[in-house]
Amino acid sequence: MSDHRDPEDLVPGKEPDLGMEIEEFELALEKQRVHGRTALWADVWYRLRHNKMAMVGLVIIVVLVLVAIFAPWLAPQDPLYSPLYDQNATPQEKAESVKQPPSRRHWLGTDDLGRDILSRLIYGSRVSVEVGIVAVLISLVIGLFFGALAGYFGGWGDSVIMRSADIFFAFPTVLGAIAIMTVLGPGLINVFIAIGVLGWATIARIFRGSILSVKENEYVEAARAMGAGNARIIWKHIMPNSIQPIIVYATMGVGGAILAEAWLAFLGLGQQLPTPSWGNMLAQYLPFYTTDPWMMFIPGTAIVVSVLAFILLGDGLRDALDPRLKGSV
Amino acid sequence: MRRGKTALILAVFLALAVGLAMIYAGCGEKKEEEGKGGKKEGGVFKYCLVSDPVSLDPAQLQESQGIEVGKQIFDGLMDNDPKTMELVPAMAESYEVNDDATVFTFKLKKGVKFHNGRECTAEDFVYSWNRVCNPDTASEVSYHMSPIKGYEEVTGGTAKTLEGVKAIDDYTLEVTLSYPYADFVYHTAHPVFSPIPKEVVEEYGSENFSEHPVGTGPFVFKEWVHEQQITVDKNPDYYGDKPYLDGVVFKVYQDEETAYQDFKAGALDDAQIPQGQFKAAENEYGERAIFKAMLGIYYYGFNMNTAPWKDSKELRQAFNWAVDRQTLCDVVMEGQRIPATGIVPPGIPGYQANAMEYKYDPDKAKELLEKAGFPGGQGLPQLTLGYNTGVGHDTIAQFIQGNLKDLGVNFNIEGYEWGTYLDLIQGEQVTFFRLGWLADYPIMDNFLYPLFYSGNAGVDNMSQYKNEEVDKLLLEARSTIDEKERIELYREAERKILEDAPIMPLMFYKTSRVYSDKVGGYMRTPDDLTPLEMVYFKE
Amino acid sequence: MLVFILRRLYQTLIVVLGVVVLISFLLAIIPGDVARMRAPKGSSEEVLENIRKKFYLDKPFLTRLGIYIKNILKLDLGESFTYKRSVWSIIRESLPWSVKLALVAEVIIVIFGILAGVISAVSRYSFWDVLVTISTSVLVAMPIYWIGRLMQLFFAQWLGWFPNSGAPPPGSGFWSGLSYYVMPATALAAISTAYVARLARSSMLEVMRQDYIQTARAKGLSNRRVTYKHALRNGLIPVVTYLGIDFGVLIGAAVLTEMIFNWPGVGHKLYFAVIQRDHTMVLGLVFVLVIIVVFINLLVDISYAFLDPRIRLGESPEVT
Amino acid sequence: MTNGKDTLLEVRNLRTWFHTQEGVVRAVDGVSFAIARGEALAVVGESGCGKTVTALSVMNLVPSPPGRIEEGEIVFEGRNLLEMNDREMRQVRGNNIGMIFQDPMTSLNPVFTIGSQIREAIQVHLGLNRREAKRRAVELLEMVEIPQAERRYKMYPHEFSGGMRQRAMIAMALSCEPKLLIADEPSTALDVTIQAQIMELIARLRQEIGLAVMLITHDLGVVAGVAETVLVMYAGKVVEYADIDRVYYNSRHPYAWSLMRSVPRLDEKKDRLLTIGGSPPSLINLPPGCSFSPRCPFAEEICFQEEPPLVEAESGHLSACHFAGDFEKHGQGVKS
Repeated sequence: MSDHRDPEDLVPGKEPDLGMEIEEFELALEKQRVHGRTALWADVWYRLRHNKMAMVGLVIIVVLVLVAIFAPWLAPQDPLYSPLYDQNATPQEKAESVKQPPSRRHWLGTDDLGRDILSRLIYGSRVSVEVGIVAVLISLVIGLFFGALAGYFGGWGDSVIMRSADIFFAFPTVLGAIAIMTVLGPGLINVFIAIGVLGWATIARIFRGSILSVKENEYVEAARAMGAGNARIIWKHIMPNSIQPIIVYATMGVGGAILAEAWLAFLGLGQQLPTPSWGNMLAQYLPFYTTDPWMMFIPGTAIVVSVLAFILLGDGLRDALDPRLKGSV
Repeated sequence: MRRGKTALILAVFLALAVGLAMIYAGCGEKKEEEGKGGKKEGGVFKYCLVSDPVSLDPAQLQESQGIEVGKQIFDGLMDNDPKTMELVPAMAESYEVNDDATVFTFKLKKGVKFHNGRECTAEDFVYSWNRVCNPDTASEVSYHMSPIKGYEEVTGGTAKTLEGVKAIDDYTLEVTLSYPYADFVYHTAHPVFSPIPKEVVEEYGSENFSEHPVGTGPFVFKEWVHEQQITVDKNPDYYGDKPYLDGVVFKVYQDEETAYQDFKAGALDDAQIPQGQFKAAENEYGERAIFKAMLGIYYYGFNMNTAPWKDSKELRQAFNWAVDRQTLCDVVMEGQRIPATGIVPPGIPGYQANAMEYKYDPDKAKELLEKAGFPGGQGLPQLTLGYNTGVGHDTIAQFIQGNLKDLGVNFNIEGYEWGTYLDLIQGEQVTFFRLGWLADYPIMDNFLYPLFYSGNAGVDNMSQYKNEEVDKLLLEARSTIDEKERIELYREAERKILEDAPIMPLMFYKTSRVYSDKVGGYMRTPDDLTPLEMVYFKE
Repeated sequence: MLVFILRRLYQTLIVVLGVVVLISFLLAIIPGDVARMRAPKGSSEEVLENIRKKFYLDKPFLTRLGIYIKNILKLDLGESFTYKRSVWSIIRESLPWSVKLALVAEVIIVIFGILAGVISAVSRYSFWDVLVTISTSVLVAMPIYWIGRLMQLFFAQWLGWFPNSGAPPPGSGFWSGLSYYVMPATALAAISTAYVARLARSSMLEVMRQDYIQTARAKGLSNRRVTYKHALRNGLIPVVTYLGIDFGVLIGAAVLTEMIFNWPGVGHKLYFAVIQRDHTMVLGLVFVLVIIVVFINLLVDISYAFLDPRIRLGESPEVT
Repeated sequence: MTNGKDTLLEVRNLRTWFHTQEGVVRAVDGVSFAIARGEALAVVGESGCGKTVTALSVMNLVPSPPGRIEEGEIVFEGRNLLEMNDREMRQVRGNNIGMIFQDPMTSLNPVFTIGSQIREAIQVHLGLNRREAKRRAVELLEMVEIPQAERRYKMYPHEFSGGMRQRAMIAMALSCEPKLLIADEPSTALDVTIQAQIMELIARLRQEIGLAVMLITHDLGVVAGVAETVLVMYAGKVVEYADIDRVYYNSRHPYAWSLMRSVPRLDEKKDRLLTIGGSPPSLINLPPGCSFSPRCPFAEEICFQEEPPLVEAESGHLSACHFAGDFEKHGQGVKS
């Protein structure tokens, strides 16, 4: 069942005539690709839209980002305020403010210092979004650079990079993050760096793999035969076609980074208090899991739902971007 | 098929909600009924130890876990009464002091045997104390013996034996100090002064003695599976009142929370109650949850060598006035801490209830801030309060931060791991810090001398506090024989220190221990220990 | 085959040395004066000096590294600062617990992971498939210590099926000992089981689309035989690769699981050693861990050759 | 086309549709034909005309979802395969009907030896034990002219060349002496010389064991030497069904007619090959009337409105064209 949206056969049968100038040839390729690519992306969006689970993920992510951006306006109270250390609060008010269950005044109740949990949850989303995006960006920059280097040029450079990637694989990421955090000291910026730096190995490996598979294609040979420089080939030909697995991994990577912050927070290395993050809230409410169990479910569910959203979107993207799965939605 | 999926998501979330409801219902186990008085002989007590001791060698007993186990295996010349902390004779029958408090002569009880059966004589004390001060042992607690004559020479390596420790005969030990110090006899109740058999040390080698500890205490060491458990058995021919229990298993935990849950699940006979669950424990266990005043103080310290602390007494005093200690103890600590009224906690002879006049008075604090040149907090450099992670100090830090924020004074808080934290304070990189101090022995000197004597700056005196007047008072007090006079001198020193405000006293500790209803005779001493020889299983 | 193993051993050596250099570099730049931390309170400067000498801390980084590697080759990992005992004795005590926990976890991962993945691939879009996808996604998204605490709450305190925490005390029988393993191993295995299930599902779907499956059906073989003989054998190849890499992470990442379940393994020891700057302990533990991880990878590669005959010709499979 | 000899396989009005996201694809829309014992039928048409789906429908291997056999009967030796339950159908597959596929490189399981894959069908259907099955498999390998069959038996697919693998596939398909061999484009993935060898092998085996063959291909040249009757399919329907000579030299349908003229012929001097413009229609929204009308040079008004029924233009020669007899005289015709 040929699906005439398939980019390969848009220009049926017309093989690029090798006699053309390199620019002309690329123009032809570009026309096919642009037409192909916009069609490709349109096709990806079309398939993504039909994947209900991926859409659920996308909606949650959009909501998460909006909440993070508009946190100051959304949060009903100041996340740091507590009657406990308000000089004009009565002792009676102070005594009752701690660990109140959800009420009209505090929709999600108050924590062990009498602060409004809902406001802290909303502000906490900022840390998660920041950690997710910045950490993955760092991994991408390092990973793509070394991946391209290893994949495209091969030779001893390839084995050196791949062996060092093995080292990062062999070394448990949890302990890598702890070691880096101990060197850099506490603080959110260092959390970004720690999580980001440890993510490069996987990205490098995936990107190298997809470069190797794309490198063999004829059109890269053709472009090289036309005298195109390496950088041009990487940027114009290899990058767009080997980016799919990276997009999928990066999407899931954001979820992974949010989870990593929660891990570090349990060891006291995540976002420093009193600024709230879902990680340090979960770590702080966990000990009350028999006396006030509802407290831990609030940050816990927030973490699970947001990480889940990135996984679902990642899955959806993988299916949508995978050319072989054409038509079978 | 699409509808199937969304229906399924709902099902999963429903399951989560049901799970939540079950937790609500499942909370709190059923009430046990109180057992009647019969004392049963035998049984093995499962004791909760919140981390593996570093060592069981008396020369290395420093952290509380090491002492909790060490106290059961080793006895010393004297001991503290479990309720009143008064000094009571243990292996020593009696002791005399010369008039200028420099020579102490101990008469030993006869027939006190080591666990390997050999009788313990004065010579064993000489050997043990010399071993502690020997640099090769690298003991971290030898400073308890610093008043003894010859201590500097032995620890410095210039002498082999302590000049001030002599065995007159098998049952008489004479200790000579390098300066008059009446309270020295309290030091001898510390486990580092416990005698150990020379032949066992030589058999296993000095650094391996910790793996095969032999002492004269109520329980005999049996086995140590690191990170898991330590087992001890009843000492059948113990010279004091024989233990009821057959033995004790010290179960080792890394996490207070997990240990407490194990206690609730019946896998432990006692446990530490984690911060944040005091009220719940009180409701559930009543008087079996022991919240007794402890000889310990929880305080914030300022580094007196660095700005802005060093040049403004008013600023330090303002901080003291700004803190609401009553709410901190009643609400944040759920009523299980006592608001600090000075440096020396109640229960120590010489305690004074009105040592400091600081109360919760934000206006007074604002006034002092202006006098200090920082009206409403303007002009203050970027301040950071350090604390060690993992045991609830972050909650207290955020409370104090809130109090100060109310006056416009902002500071960050940063958590560090314990080892790093101590090193950063000693290195004066962290200049505003949280610390606690538990009494080695129940005397005022044990609080004022280590923390505020200028000679101890950088050792225990983390505030680097130097004040000649206070130093003079402390040394004079140490050498005063008459107890009433001595206490008056210590009290004056305490008042002067507090007026200088190198620290912010916050709370006095309370024990937070719970024990099972199957057990009787269980109690917790003011220095947070349990004499297990008095514990028995009910019928 | 021999060439293949030799080449892998050669790569192993590089990785091990690389990790040792990386870790010792990392430890060298961790702030804090190690000597003062170890010395008794208030000891004089020259006491600090001889501690530094004892642990070669006074020497420049490269010579210290050289000494350390020389010792490693003599299998002398030196003495731990914090525990005041030889690193080997500590490892001998705690490593078996970590490996045993990892093995039990591995069994859970292999059985439940692959089973769930395969069944959900075979009965695509059925109730079971959606249930597996949802539960694996949720499991992957939950912080491991939260999974642990919830299990303790439900199964230990509330239902009382398993001991709440701790390793089997000495002298407990096989079955009563096993009950101690159930919860920590399940918590440790939870995330990897989810990944394996997802991986197995996608790889089985991929294989089911291959032409040789159609050939097998055309031969008149039953569905069960086609799936569990022809498809499974090919579908497992990427899963085995993942299991190899994952095993190493299992041991290391057990840091939080060991803390929650009070398990005397190496994970939390490595964590404390890092933050307490216990150089010899960190290097010793990491050295041993990396050896195990790389050894496991070697086993996986060899098993690979049996699973996939195309590999037997000597070139190691690149993981894409 | 059964002419008196007893019918082996008869397909009546077969409809196999695919329910995809974009709509219902009528891959096979009312196909009927028959194969006699020992007869060789070629099913010819452009890619996407439904010839492979027809073959898969016979073997009941259409992947569902999304595919489903909506209607029709497939009678094999008197029994309707569509009414059989899965267990009965499995007795037919590989036993009475063998099938080989297009790409030998991916049609053999890479992780099992060639021998074990051949032996498997024998053991399942003929119930021979391992040793006998092995002997039988080696015989088969020799039958399909694979040298050193004994040694090759133990080797893996990746150690075989393309041609070798296709021979192994044939050996596997014939392992239980089937009565019908369905060959879905057996030579397309091979280069020309190997192609010819495979075709000769199939032709030889037909004579030796009286095998009926259903050969599916888009390459008319390949059909000539092997098939006796030809079924031409277009857009899921049969457009012409007759003996091979009639279709080659006297085609009664414009599509088959143009196909014949777009093949280079040694026996005719031609300076310019005929090409058929446009591309096959989408099977979701077929054009009204005759599906070939948009590309048919001889199309008239009626061709665009009414769908031409399959009629007998001559005895034993069916064609689905309104002017089956003499279409050359209609439309603009072809400037040859």
